[in-house]
Amino acid sequence: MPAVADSSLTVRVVLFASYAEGLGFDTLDLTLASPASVGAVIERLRSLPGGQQLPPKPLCARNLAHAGPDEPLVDGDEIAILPPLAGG
Amino acid sequence: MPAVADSSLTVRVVLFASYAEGLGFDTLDLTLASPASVGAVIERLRSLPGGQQLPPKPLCARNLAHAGPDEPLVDGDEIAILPPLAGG
Amino acid sequence: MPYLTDQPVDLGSLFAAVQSPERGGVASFVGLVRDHHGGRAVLRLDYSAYGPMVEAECGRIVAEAESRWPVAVALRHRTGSLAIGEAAVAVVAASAHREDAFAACRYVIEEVKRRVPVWKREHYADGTVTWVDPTAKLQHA
Amino acid sequence: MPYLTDQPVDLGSLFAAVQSPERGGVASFVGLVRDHHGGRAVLRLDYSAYGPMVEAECGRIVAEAESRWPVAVALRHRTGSLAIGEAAVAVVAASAHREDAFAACRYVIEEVKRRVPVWKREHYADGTVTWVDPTAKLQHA
Repeated sequence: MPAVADSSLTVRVVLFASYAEGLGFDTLDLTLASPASVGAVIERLRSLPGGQQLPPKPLCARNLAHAGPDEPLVDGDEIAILPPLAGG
Repeated sequence: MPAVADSSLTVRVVLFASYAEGLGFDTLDLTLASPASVGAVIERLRSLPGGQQLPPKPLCARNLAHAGPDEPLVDGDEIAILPPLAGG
Repeated sequence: MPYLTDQPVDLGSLFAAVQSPERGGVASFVGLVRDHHGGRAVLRLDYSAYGPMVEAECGRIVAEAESRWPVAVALRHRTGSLAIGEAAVAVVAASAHREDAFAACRYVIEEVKRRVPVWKREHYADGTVTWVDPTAKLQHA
Repeated sequence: MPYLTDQPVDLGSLFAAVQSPERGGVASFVGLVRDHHGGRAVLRLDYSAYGPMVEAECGRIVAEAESRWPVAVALRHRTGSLAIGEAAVAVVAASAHREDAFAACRYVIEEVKRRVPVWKREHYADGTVTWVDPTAKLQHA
């Protein structure tokens, strides 16, 4: 009986600009089996209606800092999926 | 009887900042045997009272453009002797 | 003062924030909304931003510049609807040495473009509206 | 507009002179009177200049920058008596590409320092007054 089998975590997903338009929402609370990484959020979003417009490896941020797909999630994290940046 | 022997030219010499203070004047009309170059102006100035404070090769300008000591003079030129520049 | 603002960027107040009697060189960069992009006439731009991350990332960039060079840096990025010619971003770097001021100013604007989560939607003269994707083609500003 | 002025340098008017809807990047440099020099406290500075040559040489420098990069450049240098913190020189370069704006701005300030006939007399806190000679020792601004 592995200790992590029945544990889960919930993260707040935030979308912006073209991604928010494509998926039709800008925030979503997502519950995933623990442990999970940023990449698991992408996978789940891409399985949603309109989710195929997300690239397989979009720019992501975890708790307001850029994060790669392997970065592990902690319950309560804010995970942002960022369209190509166009500031300046 | 060389053609240039008795010809001469007059230039207006202008001095600035520490050089004007050292020599005690800021303009001087100087008549030199022709042909002559910017270097001849320096030589003459260095022979004047206080002139030894001028370096042998100060920064010079001829008619508002930087000029080296070998640049030839034309009657009516304005020759400026420039202390080390300190703009900006 | 927050890095992100929906009000016109006041360069004078950014200068005032970094000037001091021992910093004699002040380098700045201002990015303005241009009237064309990819050969198309642009009427105006809407900027949107991930506000809390803009604050966090701009803070990191400024801290990096101020630790790498002996400078004081001020930075401001606009959000909201901007007309042609309005300032979208401004960086001011002050130092005792102009080389450091230039280097820090350049670093900050490059990092802002690379790292700060801001997006812009361009309104073209032909009536179309597009989210700008700098990765889709070569683009300068 | 002359390059040399005995009035406070107005950065806004220099920006206005070079901004245009197709030039989205504006780099600038402002040199301010510092409160120290060579370890001595400075109270104020008197700038003097060879006015007609300042105009000619600044014109050449700006023309060089504008022919070397696709930029518009504005330049102003103060003369007369300046207090600590006042702007002694300001350069603004605007371009469609920020790399060009930075390069031109940097070129102009370096050439101004190297070529423009301006001198400064520093008034120190200890009562002495000296013509500044940047060739006499290492000096930055």
